[in-house]
Amino acid sequence: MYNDKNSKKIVETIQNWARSHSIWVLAYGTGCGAIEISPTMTSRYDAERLGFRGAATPRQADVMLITGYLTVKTVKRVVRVYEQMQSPKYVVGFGSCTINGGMYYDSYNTINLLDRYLPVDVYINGCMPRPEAVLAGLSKLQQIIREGNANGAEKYLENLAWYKENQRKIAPNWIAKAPDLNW
Amino acid sequence: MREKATTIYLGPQHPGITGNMMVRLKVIGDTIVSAQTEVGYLHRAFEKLQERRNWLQGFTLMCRFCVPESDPMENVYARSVEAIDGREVPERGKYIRVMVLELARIATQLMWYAGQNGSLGLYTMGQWSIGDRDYILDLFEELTGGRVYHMYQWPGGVRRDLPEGFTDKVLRTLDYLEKRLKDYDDLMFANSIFQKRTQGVGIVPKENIIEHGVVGPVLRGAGIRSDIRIDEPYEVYDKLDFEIPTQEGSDIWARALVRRAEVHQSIRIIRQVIDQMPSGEYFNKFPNPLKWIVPAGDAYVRVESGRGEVGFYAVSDGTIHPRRMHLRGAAYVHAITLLESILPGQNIADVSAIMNSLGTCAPEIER
Amino acid sequence: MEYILIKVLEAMATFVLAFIVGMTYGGVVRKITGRVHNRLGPPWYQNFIDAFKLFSKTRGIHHGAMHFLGAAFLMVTSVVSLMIIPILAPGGHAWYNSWFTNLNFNGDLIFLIYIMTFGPLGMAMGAGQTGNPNSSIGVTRGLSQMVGFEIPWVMALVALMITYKTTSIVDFMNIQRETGTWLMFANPFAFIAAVLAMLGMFRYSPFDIVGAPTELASGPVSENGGKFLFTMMSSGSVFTFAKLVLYVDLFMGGANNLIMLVVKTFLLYMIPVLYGIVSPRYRTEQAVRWFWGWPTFIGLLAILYAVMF
Amino acid sequence: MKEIKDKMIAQIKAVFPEAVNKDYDGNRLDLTVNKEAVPSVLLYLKDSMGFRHLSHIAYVDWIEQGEFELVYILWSPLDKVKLYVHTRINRENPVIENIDMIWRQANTYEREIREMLGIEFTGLVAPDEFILEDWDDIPPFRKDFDTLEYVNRTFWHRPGREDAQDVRSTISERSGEEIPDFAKKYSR
Amino acid sequence: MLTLILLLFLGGAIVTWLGNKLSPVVGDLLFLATIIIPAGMFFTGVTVGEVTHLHALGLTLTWGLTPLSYLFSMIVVGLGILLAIYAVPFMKGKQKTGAFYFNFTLSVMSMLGILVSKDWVSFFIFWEIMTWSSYLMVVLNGKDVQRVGIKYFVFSAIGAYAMLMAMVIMNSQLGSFLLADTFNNFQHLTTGNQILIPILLLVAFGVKSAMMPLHVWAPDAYSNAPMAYTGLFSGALSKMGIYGMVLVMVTMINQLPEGTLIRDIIAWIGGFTAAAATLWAITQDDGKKLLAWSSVGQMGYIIVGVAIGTPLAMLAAMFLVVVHAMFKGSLFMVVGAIEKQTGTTNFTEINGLIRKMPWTFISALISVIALAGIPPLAGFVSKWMLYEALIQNNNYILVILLFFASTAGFLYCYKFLHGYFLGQEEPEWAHVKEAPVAMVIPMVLLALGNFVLGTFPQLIFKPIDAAMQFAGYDATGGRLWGESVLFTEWGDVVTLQPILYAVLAVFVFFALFLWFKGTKGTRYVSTKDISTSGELPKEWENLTFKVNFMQPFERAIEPFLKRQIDKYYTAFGNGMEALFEFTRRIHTGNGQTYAIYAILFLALLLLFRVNLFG
Repeated sequence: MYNDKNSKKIVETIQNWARSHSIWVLAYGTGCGAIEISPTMTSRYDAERLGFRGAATPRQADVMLITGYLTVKTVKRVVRVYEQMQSPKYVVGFGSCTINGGMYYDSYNTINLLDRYLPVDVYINGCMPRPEAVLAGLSKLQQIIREGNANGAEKYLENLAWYKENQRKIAPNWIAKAPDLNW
Repeated sequence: MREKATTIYLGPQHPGITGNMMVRLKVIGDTIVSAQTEVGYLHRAFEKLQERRNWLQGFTLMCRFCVPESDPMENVYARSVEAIDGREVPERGKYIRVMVLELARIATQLMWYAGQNGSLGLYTMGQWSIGDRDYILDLFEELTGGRVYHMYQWPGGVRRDLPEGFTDKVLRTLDYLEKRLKDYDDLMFANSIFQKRTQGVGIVPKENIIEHGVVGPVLRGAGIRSDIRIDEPYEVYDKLDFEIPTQEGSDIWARALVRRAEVHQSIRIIRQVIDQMPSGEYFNKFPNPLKWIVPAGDAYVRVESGRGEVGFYAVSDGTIHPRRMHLRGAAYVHAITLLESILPGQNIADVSAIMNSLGTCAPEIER
Repeated sequence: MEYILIKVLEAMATFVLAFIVGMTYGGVVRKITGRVHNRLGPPWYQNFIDAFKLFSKTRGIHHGAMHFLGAAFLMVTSVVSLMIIPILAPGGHAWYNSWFTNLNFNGDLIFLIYIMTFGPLGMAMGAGQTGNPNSSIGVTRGLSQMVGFEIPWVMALVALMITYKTTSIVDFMNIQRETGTWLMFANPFAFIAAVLAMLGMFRYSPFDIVGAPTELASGPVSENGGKFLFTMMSSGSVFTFAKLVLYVDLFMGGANNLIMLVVKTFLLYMIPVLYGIVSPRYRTEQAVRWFWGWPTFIGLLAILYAVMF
Repeated sequence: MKEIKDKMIAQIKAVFPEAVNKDYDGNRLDLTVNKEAVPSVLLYLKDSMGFRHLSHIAYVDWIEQGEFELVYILWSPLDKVKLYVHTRINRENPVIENIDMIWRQANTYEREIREMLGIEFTGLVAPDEFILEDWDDIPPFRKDFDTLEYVNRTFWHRPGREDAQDVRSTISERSGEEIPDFAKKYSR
Repeated sequence: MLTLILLLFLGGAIVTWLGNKLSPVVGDLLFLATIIIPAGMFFTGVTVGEVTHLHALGLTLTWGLTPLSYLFSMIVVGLGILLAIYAVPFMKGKQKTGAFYFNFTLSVMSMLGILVSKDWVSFFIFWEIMTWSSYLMVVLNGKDVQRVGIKYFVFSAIGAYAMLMAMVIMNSQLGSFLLADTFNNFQHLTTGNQILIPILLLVAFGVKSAMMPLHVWAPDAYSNAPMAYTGLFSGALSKMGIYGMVLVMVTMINQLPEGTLIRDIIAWIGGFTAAAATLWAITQDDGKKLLAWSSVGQMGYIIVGVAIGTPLAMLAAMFLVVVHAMFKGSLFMVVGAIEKQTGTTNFTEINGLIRKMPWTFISALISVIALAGIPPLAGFVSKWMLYEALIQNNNYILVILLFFASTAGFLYCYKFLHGYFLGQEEPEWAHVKEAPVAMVIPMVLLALGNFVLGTFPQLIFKPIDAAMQFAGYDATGGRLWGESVLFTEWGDVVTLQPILYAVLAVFVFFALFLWFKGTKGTRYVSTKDISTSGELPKEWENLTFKVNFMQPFERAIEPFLKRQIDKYYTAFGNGMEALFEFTRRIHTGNGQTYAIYAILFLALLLLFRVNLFG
């Protein structure tokens, strides 16, 4: 019965529903967009009513919000933290900076394309995205999870070599020094 | 040889850190023996980018120096350009600027209310004050179109006039805030646990004040009456009547009281500004921005932000691009040498509270 | 054999009951906290979703055998103390009378005090093996705090034991039923001391020093996610319920049926929760000294009261 | 204000005759000194003239003249005078005395300047890296460092942006709106 | 038979010592034979109640085995055998193996001698042999030999004088050296002597059982002796003090009219010993020292039980005597194994051994849980009975003191486990292997013993009951305990078997659940891969939290810790050191000359005393 395709599908549907309604956000403000996370999570916009909640360490977290531009130094930490998170895990890119570099497109210290280094499930545009936009983006993420399409972690594993190569291009020493990394 | 002391990384991914930065703590027991601030996680090289952009493009970039408090950054940029260019600001523009600056100060202090109490585990306060801060952001939104980054004060004035009925809304918001501040006092300052956690903790020794260049609420919390708004009055602060609150003690508690009093003073200032607001032009027009040449020269202007002195050094070599832009934030000295010098001997439990009370703002340090 | 089977089924039913009630309480607490925060708050069943989400994490890590056993030890404490604590008061409706007796004639208060420390110690070891300094610091904080609140708590219990010459929980419930007086009125000092100790036991603010996020990034559970966190969460819910039932049994005469049980435990639970919402966190030594201050004094009064009257 | 500044200049000139001053309106006062004299000048200003607050150490790369400029901006809380102490350093051999024994906070500025311009501060005790990590190019705040070229070499641009087309026209065509010409309204 | 056994031990000791000079292997074998053969003879050949008379030096020495001493001798012999097996690999490659074997055997012999002595003279002689053999062990090697040695020497001497004085007074007043005579004729003494003699004897026994304030020697001596011996030292040797105390309590103090006050005082001293030693144990950074303080603390519990003296309390104390020998023996073996494998016992130097020494960890875990008194292990049984006894005896404040001590005990229990086994696994210790089998088996056996006794305490209750009946108590079986059941006269019950099954069932279920739920998705990662806030720790950085481990707690108890008795004693000891300058010279480090000195010294003392009191 367990191997029955239909029952498996039903279980997965329920699991995806639960995943979509319980999303623990990693406490990592990587850029300026983090300033709009606190209004989103607190009394005015109250993301907790949709099941969003803070998580202190990557082991407990489900989603990492890349809140804006990523400097090279932060990318290394972000990658490490992302790899320490436990699947299924999601990445949401905030603002133009994660999409194409935004106004920092010519800065020597910020990356331009987040999706070369991490699998991004949802992008939220704006500079910076307002709490309403954040909530809309997170709802989109919920929808994707419910549909079972938020498989960024799997994609990351499949294309690990490619991602690693891209990461190594900007952080040659760091990636080599890190201990055995997770999925 | 492995160290005896345990290394604890406070940040960058840590709920207790203010922004994206890191403090490397070496602890023995739960006492800190040494602390080292590491920054650079947010370095976007604004000043370098500015050298590739023209003078008007600057003010969209400059407000992003410090995320929680962007208006003082716009103000120093605008004023430094005005100082080099010899550009005048109409009286109404100055009043509007003061209003914006003081609203920003209130917003910052409300953010600080949340951070300070969040670091001590009183999350209710954070929920309330950030929710209330949003009313100020709504005002900003109506005035400037942006919630966080306003890009409102530019060389020669402000970008837009006050909308219809805006001052009434401001006054209503201030009335509401005054009512709420009483609740905050009950929840936070009257709380004996809050007092126990903050009194005598994170003391900035008076003899270290000069060598560390301490500014802002931290300085006033040590009993020194120093504020750029009276030391070097800019805009129209010399026409306004307000007090500079000071406290003795130099600990988190003293700084908290200073900030609390500052919110009240800001409300008082905004009321005066609205009373005295002259009519007329709110900005002086400037040339085609693509061909705008600022004469050669340099200027250093300062502004009192919610966290202390923010200075801005601008150099022009007489082209359409600035030669050099350089910002000095309050956190630049607070979060590095000062923090490193006062953390040893403190408890791990207090690090986050101390950082919040020093007004640490990571993006301002590395820019 | 059948007897044992029924016993096992009953134990499972108790566990499920405690799980559901504990989880719901968790959700309701989040809801209430949200309302105090001026916001809507999550739905009351949010904790179930969270638990199920954690349960259905597909990938995770562990740091060795103790990492597994830590969570299991925690569960042992929750379940065994739940088994020892009588859920429903004896002498209620005849139909209820035999429900949820489990092992409650096999242990007493002293046993309970000790088995309740088993889990934290096991959890501490699980936290220790992860090698995360935050976990170890959290553990030392938790153990210190335990020494703190254990004193008023034991004092309250000793006061009761002196008066009624028993250490058995069932006996206490019988005494309350026979005399018709709840022990919280019979020896109010003991009740106050026990409730003050309860503040520490439930680890709400100002005593949430173990997993203080801004200080230790969630402390001992730093390295736990997925199934580990699920087990800990369930164990925490069950344990919360068990402790509440223990208080109700000891001081509020137990409950004759499940509805009364839920009402009484919920009222009791609101004490630490509501106090926590408006309190910042103590430092460890402040917390320990707090417990050795007024609560201990009241505990002494309770013993004095018990000896004199 | 004018008298105070004149008195100050006289006092400084008496001790450091080689210092060049320049006067501005308001409370600004400029001083140019040799790089060798910087520590002694600053120490004197701090201890004897009340310039107790080091507000800023700014740095400028004058590549055309082959020099770096450091500007120490001091503030006298009593006299309310802002003093700029300029000094120039040769770009070929950028070495200067550090002053973090005078103001501890200068340590941070010097770390930044060392990293961003490559100026060596003799006697500076601080970790090697400050903001950048594993930086392998020339110090980025030098004028000869081309940040866009570095970006093109290291990162990617989103396809579609490399021709730097004016997206505003595309957008307006798509939505049928007019281009909001802010320059028309705000410029003379 | 008894004589034979004791002579075998004595002879064996000398033969082993000589044999070890010949070849280490011969020494090892002789040592094992010396311990195991007489021990086996003891188990098989000796019957309770057997009495032997020896005539020597004009004195009649009477030896015989009572049920009480049988209980204690079981501990001595059992622990002796296990530790002997453990000691052979432990001492391999170490200096002074011969002296170790000699003293070890002599200690076992002297302890058995004490237990079988039925007169004060042989009791004293064996007591002194025990003291000197253990003294030689303490100064065998180790760092701070002279200071530690002098401390132990001074306190042992105080105890010995006290005992000698009591003996002489008793002999002069009652005219008999026989234990039975002195106890039975206690009423014929004058009132002053009736108080003086128990006090003197309690001082003598209190020194050995490390009762506060006579405990000062214990932590240093325990941690300085070789670990293979410390198990015996703490587990059995200190119990000789308890043995004597039980004798005094049940015989002499029961006959005192105002004896209750002495009982209360001793109980309170025991309570304070437990609490204070626990607090000091928490502050230790060396595993040996921690266990040493913990031993002192556990002695406090036992003293409380003995002093209270109700059947339940006595039962608890006797049970704790047995169980303490087991878990503390095991724990000292664990420390010894770690010392053997890594060369250090300091928590601050070593961590993360759990995966390298799993069996050591398991025995440490079980023993520590027993030590903490957590059900379903054996420590709980004694704690439960002790608390019940105290509450029923109206010692409310004392019970809270003990509760405090036992809860605070969790702190050092965790510190012990965390210090050695948990935390980061550093590459420096990658080479560490599990201890040799001969070391692992004894400690695992002892640890498992705790497990068994935790649920089936009647195995030990039966001999304890016999011993207590000998000491004048009513039978407790069926009244205070049954098959896996503990109950009290109040009607409080703990049934151990269902609890054990419940614990095991839940534990196994959830352990298996965690193991098998998503096994494929769960991967082992090293302790380097932890969430360090996204940072990459430097190689030299230490990520284990270990120095000043319990500082939060220490801060809370700072006001109480400030006045350490130890400090006063140190000041006192510094004064004493000048006085004992000549004793220092005797410290040639050579055991033989030292033993001769000691025996001569004692003989002189004995003669002197006897003459003085006539």
